[in-house]
Parts: sequence; structure tokens; C-alpha cells
Amino acid sequence: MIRTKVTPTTQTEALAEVLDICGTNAANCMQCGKCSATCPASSRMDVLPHQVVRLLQAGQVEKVAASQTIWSCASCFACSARCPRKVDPARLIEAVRLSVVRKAGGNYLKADAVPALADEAMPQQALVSALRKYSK
Amino acid sequence: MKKIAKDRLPELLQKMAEAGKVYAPVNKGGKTNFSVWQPGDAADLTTLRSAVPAKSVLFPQSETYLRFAQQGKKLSIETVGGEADEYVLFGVRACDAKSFALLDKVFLSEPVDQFYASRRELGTVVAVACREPEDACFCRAFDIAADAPAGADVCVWDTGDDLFWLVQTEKGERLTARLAGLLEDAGAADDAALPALQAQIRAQLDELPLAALVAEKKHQALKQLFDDEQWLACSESCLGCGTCTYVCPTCHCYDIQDYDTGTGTERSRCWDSCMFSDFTQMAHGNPRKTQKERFRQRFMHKLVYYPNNYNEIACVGCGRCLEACPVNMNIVKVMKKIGGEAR
Amino acid sequence: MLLEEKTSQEQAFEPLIVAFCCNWCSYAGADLAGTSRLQYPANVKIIKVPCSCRVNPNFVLRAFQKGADGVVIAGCHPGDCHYSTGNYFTRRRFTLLMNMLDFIGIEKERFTVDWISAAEGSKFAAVMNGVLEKVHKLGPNRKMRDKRWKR
Amino acid sequence: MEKIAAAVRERAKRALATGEVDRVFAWKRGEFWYDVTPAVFETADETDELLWDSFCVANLSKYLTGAVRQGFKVGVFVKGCDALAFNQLLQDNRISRENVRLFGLPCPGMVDPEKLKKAKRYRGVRAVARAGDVLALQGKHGEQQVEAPAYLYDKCLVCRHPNPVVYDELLAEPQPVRTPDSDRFALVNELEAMSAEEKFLFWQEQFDKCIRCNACRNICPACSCEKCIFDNGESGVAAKANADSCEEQFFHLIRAYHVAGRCVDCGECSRVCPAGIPLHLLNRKIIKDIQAIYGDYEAGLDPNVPAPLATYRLDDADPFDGHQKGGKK
Amino acid sequence: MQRIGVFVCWCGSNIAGTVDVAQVAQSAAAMPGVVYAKDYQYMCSEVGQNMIKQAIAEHGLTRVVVASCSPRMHESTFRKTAAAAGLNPYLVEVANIREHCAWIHKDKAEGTKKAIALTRAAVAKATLNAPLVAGESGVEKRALVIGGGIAGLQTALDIADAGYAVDIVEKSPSIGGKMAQIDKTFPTLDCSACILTPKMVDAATHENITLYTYSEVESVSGFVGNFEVAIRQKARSVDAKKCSGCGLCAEKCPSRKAKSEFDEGLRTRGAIYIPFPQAIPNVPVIDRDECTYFKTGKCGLCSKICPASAVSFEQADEVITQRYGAIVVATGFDMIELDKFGEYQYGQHPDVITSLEFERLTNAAGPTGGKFVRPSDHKKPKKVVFVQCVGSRDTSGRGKPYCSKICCMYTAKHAMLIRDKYPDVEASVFYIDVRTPGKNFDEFQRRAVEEYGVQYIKGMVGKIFPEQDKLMVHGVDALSGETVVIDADLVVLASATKAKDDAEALGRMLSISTDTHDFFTEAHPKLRPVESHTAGIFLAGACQGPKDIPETVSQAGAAAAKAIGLLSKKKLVTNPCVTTVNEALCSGCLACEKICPYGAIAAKTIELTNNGVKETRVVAAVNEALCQGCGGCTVACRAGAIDLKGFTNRQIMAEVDAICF
Repeated sequence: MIRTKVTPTTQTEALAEVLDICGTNAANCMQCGKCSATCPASSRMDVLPHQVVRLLQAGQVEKVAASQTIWSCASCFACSARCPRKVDPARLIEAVRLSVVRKAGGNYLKADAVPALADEAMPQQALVSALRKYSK
Repeated sequence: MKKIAKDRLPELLQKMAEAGKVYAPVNKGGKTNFSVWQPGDAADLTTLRSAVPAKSVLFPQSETYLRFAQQGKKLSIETVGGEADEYVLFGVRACDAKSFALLDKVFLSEPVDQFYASRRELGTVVAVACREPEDACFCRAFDIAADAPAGADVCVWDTGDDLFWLVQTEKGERLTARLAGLLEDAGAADDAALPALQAQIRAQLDELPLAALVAEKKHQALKQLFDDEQWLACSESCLGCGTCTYVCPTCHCYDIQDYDTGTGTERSRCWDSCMFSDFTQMAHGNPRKTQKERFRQRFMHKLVYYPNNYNEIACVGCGRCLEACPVNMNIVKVMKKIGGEAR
Repeated sequence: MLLEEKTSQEQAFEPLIVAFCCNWCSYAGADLAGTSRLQYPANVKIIKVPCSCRVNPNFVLRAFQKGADGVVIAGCHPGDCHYSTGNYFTRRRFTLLMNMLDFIGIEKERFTVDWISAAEGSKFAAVMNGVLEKVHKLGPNRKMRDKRWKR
Repeated sequence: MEKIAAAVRERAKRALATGEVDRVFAWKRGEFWYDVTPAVFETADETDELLWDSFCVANLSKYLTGAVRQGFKVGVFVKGCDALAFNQLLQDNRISRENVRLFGLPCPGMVDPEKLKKAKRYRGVRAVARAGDVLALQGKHGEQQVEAPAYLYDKCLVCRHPNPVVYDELLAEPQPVRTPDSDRFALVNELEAMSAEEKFLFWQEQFDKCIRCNACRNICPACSCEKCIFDNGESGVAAKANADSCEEQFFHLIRAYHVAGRCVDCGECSRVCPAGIPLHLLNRKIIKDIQAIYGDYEAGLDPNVPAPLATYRLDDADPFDGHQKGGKK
Repeated sequence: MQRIGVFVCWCGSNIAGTVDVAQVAQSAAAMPGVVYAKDYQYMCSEVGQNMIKQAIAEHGLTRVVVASCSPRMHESTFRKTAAAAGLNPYLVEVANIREHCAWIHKDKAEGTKKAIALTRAAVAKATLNAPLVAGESGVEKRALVIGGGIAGLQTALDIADAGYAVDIVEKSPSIGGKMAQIDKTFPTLDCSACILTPKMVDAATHENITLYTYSEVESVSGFVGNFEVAIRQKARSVDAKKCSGCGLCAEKCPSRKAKSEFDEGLRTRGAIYIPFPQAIPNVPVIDRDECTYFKTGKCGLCSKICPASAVSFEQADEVITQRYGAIVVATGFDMIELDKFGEYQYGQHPDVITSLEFERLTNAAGPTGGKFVRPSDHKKPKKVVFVQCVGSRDTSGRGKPYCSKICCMYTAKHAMLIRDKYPDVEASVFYIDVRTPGKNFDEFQRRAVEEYGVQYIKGMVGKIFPEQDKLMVHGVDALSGETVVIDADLVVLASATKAKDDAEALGRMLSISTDTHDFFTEAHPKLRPVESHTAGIFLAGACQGPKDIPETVSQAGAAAAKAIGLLSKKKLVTNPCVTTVNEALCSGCLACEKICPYGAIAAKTIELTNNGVKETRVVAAVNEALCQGCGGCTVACRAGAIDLKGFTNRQIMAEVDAICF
């Protein structure tokens, strides 16, 4: 792997979109790592939550977007609850995930379509989690 | 004699107003006072006395009369105030009409008060006889005829249905001429009805509690009157407010004040009251230090000083001060007490 | 030409806000707003008083008489008064005065009391901007104005 | 009432005769039936003129300031509202309790001659006698009886304290309270509900009638200043003239403000106003606010309880605290 | 008519950039009373000041208006300038056209207009200014130190050594404070007790120092140089004069339920107790809430066995009133409660302790006698995990947003001490940042890492799960990007520091302000760090903000120096902007007296002849030494009989008029 020195452009459009979606401020983070230490799904993440925030601080949304982490996050909000700086990493991750979903084709789900798509096997927890995520 | 149906009074006022301002008694905010009549205003001929006497038209409570400003070393002075156009003062009672004559003596003798003079000259006074004199009235003590007001340009009687209109002066004649279309000639029955109405009014006057009051010039020596023990007794209940002076048709003291407008100065005069602690306040203080002295000043002026100058008592018996004084101390009580006059 | 200019000036409503600021907190807060270069309109003009409790209701009415479109009293936060208790009295006094003004028909929005500490430069600017906005909406104050006073 | 009047005269006579007091402040008969004047009685002989009837509306407490200061021992008759005024003057340090002998008079409400006049009950009356709530109007043409409540002053109809709250001796049986306290604020509530524009127009019309006679101020037991700020040319706010209507507004607002928390709601300001301005509404508005915001306080009830504007509480309502400071609660 | 000079300052381009200063000067020249107006680059410079002096002399100025920066900045400068030119300094007014104008407005026309208005207001006010002369007041040669910790002790000793009497008021039964609880001190690792105890003894034996332990300040009145303080000395229930300090009572007390405050609750104490062996005074105290005798009326054992009959159940609180010239506040700090941090298991698991508890645990005189064992099973731990920033730098509302400043160092100290004594014990430290800006501080922390092998992990602990006799500490190594789990035997939490719970109440009593976290606010963060906003009241130690011992001691010395400076003055010059009563207008209602926070107004009876009638009247009288010039009384006075010099009713109304011009 060749490492090049990267001068991060912190004010990217992609970042603006992400911050717009989640409405939290990544700059509050002081990289204490509490989110990563708290995260129950961290073992399945290639990029730890605090690294997600760091990358976002540096404007490198694409690295987060390409990571496994955004799909591993269970949106349990443990990180957000314990974050000492009100950064709300779960929202940030969710925002990146949303921005990826939107780019994938803009196929917004219509309410009517939900019953047909509903999977009986889907755990209730996931539904509850989704509700918590989307209700600001 | 002319007459007009009472319900056509608004038309009459409207017609008068076409030629200039008309001051008439109008009820505003629950009290009737003389104000510039506007179409839609109902002239109030029922209320016997306006809260503020009609003198407020000839001698407004406050009047700006001078404006001056300094620009560098230049001083610009502008005289304002007074009345510029002819106007009608409608609905004055006999007592108020008489008060004009008393004020004239002060304001029209040299040096003539030009603002008062202009108002006196340009105004046509329409007096109205009193249909129902009240308990506090004592105009008769000063030979004022509530049934036949004197000193006005036109006299009006309210019969209930009609207004009788009797011209008294040339000014009144001119006004009547302007109103020709509205006023009709009174008939013989009317001519007969008038004395009956007047007699009825006089009968009511006879019944009043103060009907027997005699107002005579005080003949005692000035010093003796001045030192009368009763002043203290009378003044002890006086609160020192200026109500009696401000509702009095003959009180005419004023104060002069300057107001900084930010860009110049406005000089105005306003009614003053000898009952106030700061009346005639001078650099050294107030010449009348206690309420007794201030109280004495007011009544000595009315009953002694003014008569000494003009041979008439400066009171018209309108009764306003009797009604308005918060503690019912008034000129009648003083007249009876001072100078040892028997009740 | 001159006349035209004048009328167009009159049309552009330039409110006058008189702000009484206590020396220890709010005046210093206004200083901080200045030091921090926080913008607020020039319509706000400040009078320094030692404490918000020095502000006499007379002054407030006087300002309205002389053409103020809005009046502000700013003092230390209750509990932080330099003189321990001054602003507690301010609070009572002007709670009553505000209600009285409202009772005789002076819009409440024209009279503001706020607590601004020496550290709250941004709050000072925010409060002044807020007052300006409210007064702008109401337009010029004509009530209680002394017509003789020419502004 | 006549029986009580006799007792009143008797008591005054005794107080003067025994040297219990140097002077008695009471009411005196005037020129006609509703003409009653406050008067000072210095000898027992004079007390025959002393009076207690339905027109003894004037408050005598305020006269005490001068007499007490000159070191006289005075006796004074107080109705319910006068007693409140007395306490207020006491709180304001204008009189001293020791030098005053207070004769309490439970008050059945005073009769407003204007109301009789408006009801056309006025003409020809020579005297008015009273038994309970029945008024006997005696005239030249005989007597007619009317119900007193219809002709009482408005202020008496909403009186909360017909019985003196302070006295040395009570000269009659206590009177019942006519109406609940809440009735006092009906007009205030009505005004409050108006728009700013309506409110202003209402007051402007009222204040426009003001002639600055100062009757409201001079009758007011809370306005007991040695020299009123409005009489003091040095103060910068004195104005004798009403050259501009803003001056009356200024005067009345500041006067109401000066008596805030000190007004005993005796209603005298409105009664004496020759222009008929309902000045008491300003005071009642403040009383209402004080009760709502700072809890029950009634001026004149107890001179030892600090007045609302002379005290504060840390947790007072704060209508100005839109945004809290930092993390503090 | 006044002869007013107006001086408009450019402040370089600070003002001149947005305000047309020449036009301001020109407009000012036309204002009523102005006879001279001039603008200049720097009015506060020597040249500028000379310009003012010269103008005063040449133009016979009777008033000076300077339109410049905030009066808070240079008002005193210009007053001195005027005074030097023979003009009373209070005849100077400053129009603030920098902070309130030039710096906040961009439009030059607008800025100029406003600057003119502000100048006009200053001219209008100056016209009515009156020459004022400052009064004088005496200084009570005695200082009060509130708090008997190291800050208070050091302050008291310094002041006492300068020859002034000092009283120390300490809330707890013994002086010593937090430092007495600490085992060793960084960065030298000397024994805390060894350096503190001598100071405690010095204070107790110093002829100029009086100790009031188990006491609290109840009320404070007065002003700089003349405070009057009421001190409530709580009933100790033991007569200190009789007690020999033998400790028999504490030993025999049958009640053993109370947790020792000194040992952070790690052991119990009797209801009658001496907080710690070196306590001063060495007199026990009865905790009446715990004592069986006070609860039930039975027992009384201590009283029976006391050889000196010193136990006195009847003893009552005593209130001592004393006058002071200066007050030093040295009330110290506390640690925050950790109940909001459930993830650390503090309070749930005995082996999760705070750093202060750790201090007691490792102290030779502590509950374990210095044996390093964990609380749960008294076994020696093998792995110890330290967590820093527990509640510090926390904006979430659970903790405090500030850095507690001392935790990095004491955590390094703790880890180092363990590794030094017990090399077999593993010590790990979770940290966010290590902050060691102090003399020998960073070297100290690096020694912990480099010489003692303390494992520093940059990252926080997310949760702790007890598993059998272990505590599974889940954290992250943020640098390597890996999560970490340590099976610890003992977890030590560096909890955040906080202000004392009653700091705000004390602040209110003293009329000194507190910040959003209830730490006392210094008068200026840089230039007046040990003074409060209230003259004569100084701050020392952690009550003003988190501090370590060396910093506390130096601040204590500084506060002492300030206090000594004050006490050494013969007279104090008082603020001349005080209220005065116009007796002719005063009705004596004393509404002013009721609202005066300083008790500066009192009734006075005057006799006068009023129009030949002799009268006695009560009027208000102001004690100018007590009056601080808030002006609250002027509003309470309906008649305007009481007015504030320098801010008279007329002056302020003139300003209103001028601004509304």
C-alpha cells in the first residue's frame, strides 16, 4: 500500500449533505473513543465509530461510505447516550448510510409498499430501532 | 324671536360649523365639556354644567403662544396662539356667560391680553337658559338670571320640543342671518310660552337650598378680614388640590412655562391654581407658605380684592366648586363664615 | 428635492431604541459585543446606569415621550447583581410597569427587560436584534409621544 | 344610623372634655343635605355640629399627618377604608400610632348624590335619613323611601372592609361585606381583553379630560409625599400644563406606579375626579397583578408586612427570562 | 452655562474606520455648552492627554467629554488627566463610540450618526455633572479566611505573619481539607501529611490566628475594610477547653454505623469521633444525627467514661460576630457524584472506586493500614485499570465541560506508586489526552510510562461488566483502532472536580459572583485573578476553579498579599457616587431604607420650624461609607428626595432627551 500525504478538504459537499441529514456537529468530537468502547457491534466494524467521526471531521465521507461499519451499526444508540460531547455518532453513521442509499437510485419506499415487503422474520428490535432512527 | 325644533339641532350646528368652528357641550368619556363640534357629535343641553367651565374656550387651559429658536447668533421668534377666525360658542349657561364679563375686566383692561381679546372678538356666544337648576346653584345671589342669560349674543330656551332663539346683539344678528334657512319665526303662542317657561325656572330657583344666600361685598377693613380667625378653621379641611380653581369660571391665574423642543423653545401659558404649593413660587420660595394662606388668597381674591378693583364679586354661583370639591369645602361656606356675616 | 428626501426618509422607518444597561453586567456585555465585533443595528443607543435598579420608570416613559420606539433595560442575571439584590427589585418593578404599559395600550413588545451578563456579548447582540425586529414589525410608536419634541 | 351618630358625637365630646385628645377629626354638616365637610374639633362645645350620616365619605386619616407632627394627641373617626388608609400612612411613617386615638365606625356604604340625581330622586330633597339599607329622602313634599344599595358609591358596592381593620374602639356593630372580592376586577378584566389600540384609545379619551387639578393625588392616602415630584420644578417631570396629552398619561401612570403596592383601593381618586376618570382602574390593575404574581397582599391590612415593591423573593416570577444563563437552573 | 470641551478619539482606525471623527467633532462643537471640540488619533496617549489638559487651561473648560472607547477602559485615565489640569475628575464624561458604535456598525454614515448621538448624550449629562469628592473610611485590621484547607491555611499564615489578626472558619471539625486525605503529592511524591501537618500546627499555634472549626459563615454585611460577619460555631458537644484529646470516647462509642468522611466512606467511625489522627483541633465531635443519646436519650457512654468530663450534650450553637477588613474565600472543591455514569458500575461494584478513595486505600493510615487490597474481598489486585476524564470535558450534561486539571497527574502518580511498590501488578490508564503542563509534570508522567511500565491507552472505557471476581473493562485503543477488553481486579475512576454545593449560596451572602459551574468568578481572568468583583473579598484555591496544590498555594499567597495590602492601609477612599437625601423633600417613609442592600440608610429625626410652627420630622440619612451607589433607593423614593451623585435623575433624563434628539 502506498500512503500519500493527504491534506483533507474538510468542507466537501458530501460532508455537508451528511451533516445536513443528521444535524449533529462532528467537530464537537475530541476523539475519546468512548463510542467505540461502548459499541456492541464494534467487533464487526472495519472502521470504529470514533474513526468514523474522525474521517467525517476530515471530510472523507467516501471512506466511511465504503466501510462495512455503516451496515454493521445496529442503531442501538449506546454511543450517542454515552458520548460526552453530544456528537451522536449513531446519527452520523445513519446519515452516511442514508446518503449512500439515496445515491443508489433514489428509490424511496412508499408507505403502501411496506406491508408487501414486510418480513415476518424481521426482528421487532429492528423495527423499533428504525423508528428511533427516523424520529428526530 | 326665532325657533327651531329641538331634533334639528344637529342641522343647526352643522350649518354653523360650515362658516367656522363651533364650540358646544359634548359628552366625551362620560363628561360633558365644551369642545369643537364635529359632525356626529351630540350637543348636550341636558347636563346643567360642563365639568370645565366655558371659560376654557376663551382662555384655554394651556396655550402655546411663542416659539423661538436660536441658530448660531440668530434668534427667530414667532408669535402663535389666540384665535384667527370667527367661531361660535354654543350652549353657554347664564353663569358662564356672566363669567365672561368678569374675565373681560381683567383681560381686556390694559395691558390687553391679545389672545383673550382675539377670542372674545371673533366668538359669537349663544347662551342657553337653565331648565333645571340644581341644589348647588346660587347664581341668583349675584343677580344672574338663569332664566334669561345676559351677556350673550343669542339666547336660547329649551322648551322640550323646540329651541327658542332670541337675538341679543348685532353679532347674534349676523349669526342668525346665516342660519336663516333653518330658524323659523316664532309664533304668538311661543311668545306667550316663553315668559311662562321663565317663570317656571324662577320658581325652581326659589326652591333651591341656597336661594336665600346674599352675596354682599365685604365691608370690613382689609386687615380685619385678612386676619379673620375663620380662615384657619375653613382651610383645615382643604386638601390643596386645584379642583375649585380649575372648575371655576372666574379664576383666571396662569403660569408661564418654557418647553425645550430639542430644536427650539415653545412658550406656553396654562391655568394655575393659588391652592397649589408652588403657586407664585419665586427664587426665595413661596410667599404663601401654608394652605391657610393659599386658601385665604383664593377667597380674598374672589370676595375682596376683585370687588375692590371692579366693584363686583368674582363669583357667578355656578356651583361647580360645591360639587367638585373632594371634601365639600366651598365659597358658600366661606362667604358665610368670613367677616362675621350671619347665616 | 429636499422635501422628497425627507419623505423618503420618513418612509424608511428607523426605530430608536433606548437601552439602559447596568455598568457591571450588561454594559460590559455590550462592550464585549463590540470587542467581538458582533453586529447589531445602530438604532440601539445605550445609557449607562450603575445597576438596573437605578432605572426609574420615569426614564422609560420619558424615552417613549421623546420618541423612543422601544426601551430596553438590561441588568445582571438575578442572583448575580453586583449590588446583591438590585435586580430583584428591578424584576418586580418592571414586571408591574410592563403590565401597566400593556394595560394602557403600549404594546408589550416595545418594552424589554433582559438579563445579560458581562460574558454574554452574543446575547446582548441577539437581544438587541430581537428588539429591533419586534419594534420594526410594530412600526413607529406614536403613543405617549410628546408632539412638541421634534426629532 | 342616627343612633350611632349620637354615640359618635358623645364620644368626641368626652374625648375632648376629658383631655384624652387635643383635637378630634370628624365630619361637619354643610349647606345642604349631601354637603358634609371634614372638620377639626378642638373643644367639647363644638361637637354638636359633628355628624355621622350617609355622606361622610371623605377620609379623615390623611389630615392626621400635620397634626401628629405638631405633637398633638388626636382622635379620629375611621370607616373601613379610612382604617386601611391609616395603616398605609403608618407604614409610610407619616403618622405615629401612639398619638392617635382611633374610633372605628363600621360603614354601611356611602351614598352617591350623583346617583340620586341621575335617578331623578334628587329634586327637592332636604335631608336623608337612613336605617340599615333603607334611605328616607325627606323633602318639602314628604318622604320617600328607597333602597340604599342602588345609590351607594360604586366603590362602596365592592368594599372588602366595611369594618375598620384597626381601631382603639369600635362605635357600632360590624357590617357585612356586600360582594365577593373578585367583583372588584371585572372592569380591569374587560380592559385587559381589549387590543392595544382599543386600550390606548380608551385611556386617551379618559386622560384627555384630565385638568391636572391634582384632586386624585391630594385625596390619596398613599400620596403623602412632603412634596410631590410633579410639584417640584427641580425634578424635571413637573408639569402644570397639559400642553401635550402625553403629560397626563405620564402623570397618571407614574402616580399609579408610585402607589403600586400601597394603594388601599379606597376608590377616592375616582370619586373626587371632577373629570370622571376611572383612575382606580389603574390601581386595581396593579393590585390584581400583585396578587397574581406575588401572592396575597393587601395594602393597609398590616403595616408591618413589607410592601411588594419594598421586598423580593429569589424565586419571584421572571417574565423577562426568555433564555436561561449557561447551565444554571 | 458650562464651557464644555469635546475630545473625539480615532483610536487609530478602530473608531476612525467606521466613524467620521471629524464630523463628530464638528457636530459636537454646535452642541449646547460646547466651546471646544477636537479629534485626535489616540486621546489616551500622552500627547492626547496633554491636548486635553491644554484645552482645559486655554479655554477655561468646566466640563470634559471624551468620545472614545468604553469608559470601563479609559474613564479613569481621562479623569486623572482632568484632575492633573485642575478640574474635578468627576466632571469628565466618556461617550463610548468604540465598543458601542464603531466596532459593531459597518456603515460609516450610520456609525457617525450614532457616535454624534452618543456624544450628545455625554455632553448633556456632563452639563449636569457636579464636582464630587471621594470620602474616606477606616480599615478593620483583621482578616477572615473562609475554608481551612491548604489554600486557607497558607493565606492565613501569610496574613498572620504580616502581623494582622486572622480568623479561619472551617466547616468540618478539623482543618486540613482535601490535602489531608491525600497520600502522596505529585510530582515529587512526598508524603502529603508530612508537609501539611506542620502548616496545620503553625496555624493552630500562631498568635495572630484564631480557628473556628465546625463553623460556618452565617451572614455578611458591610463593605471593604468594614465587613461584619456572623459565624455560627456548631455545637461540638465536647468542651474543647476540658478535652485532652485522649480519644477514649471515640474508641468506646458503641455506634459504629457512620461512614468516615475522611476515609471517603471506606470505613466507619463512631458517633463521637476525631476525623483523623492529626486533626486540629484534636477534640472529638458528636455527630448528633448518629448518636444514640441524641436519638433516643439513652447511652451517654462517652460522657461517663470521659476522664475530663468534657462531653457536653447540652452545648448549643454559638454565633460569633466579628468585624473584618478583608475576606479571603478558600472553600475548595468536591468531586462530582457518579450516579449518572452507570456504565462504570460505580456504587454497584465495590471494586470500582474513585481516585480519592484510592488515596485513602493506599495510605498507611488508611482503612487498610496501607495494605493494597481491593474492597470487595480484601485480596491484592493483579490488574488495575484507571479511567480518566470521568465526567470531565463532558458537555452532555452528565459531567462538567471543563478539564479538572489534576487528574492526569494524580492518575500517573497512582499508577506509578502501584508499579513501584508492587511490580507484579499491571496498571493501565485510559485517557483522552494527557495534559501535563507544569514544572516537572510531563517528565513525571513519562516516567510512569517509560520507567514504571504503566500502560497508557488513548481511548475511553465504554462499559464495565463484572464477571466472576473480575471486572471486564471494555475500552478502545483509538490509536490502533482496536477495541480492548481488560479483566481488571480494581478500577479507579478519576471523577471530575466541582465547586462546593453551597458555593453559590455563599457567593450570594458575600455578594460575589459565581460562574455557570458555581466556581467563584475572579475580577479579571488575567489581571485580577485572586480578587472577586467585590472589593475586599479575595479568592484562593480550587473554589475559583480546578487547581493543584502548588497552584493553590501560590494563589493563596497572592490572595494574602492582596489582603495584606488592603489591611495595611490607614484609610480607604470611598466611591463618591453615593446617594444623598434632600431633607426638604424627604417624607421619611423610608422606602429607601427597606431596599438598601448595605444598610446604608437610616432614619434621622430633624427639628425644623415650618412657617413658625415647630415640627419634628423623620427623614432618611445616608451613611456614605456604606453606600455603594447602586441607586435602587432613588427609584423607591417617589418624591425624588434621594438621588445618586454621578447618576442623578436629571442627568439620566438629560441623556434620554439627548439620545432621542
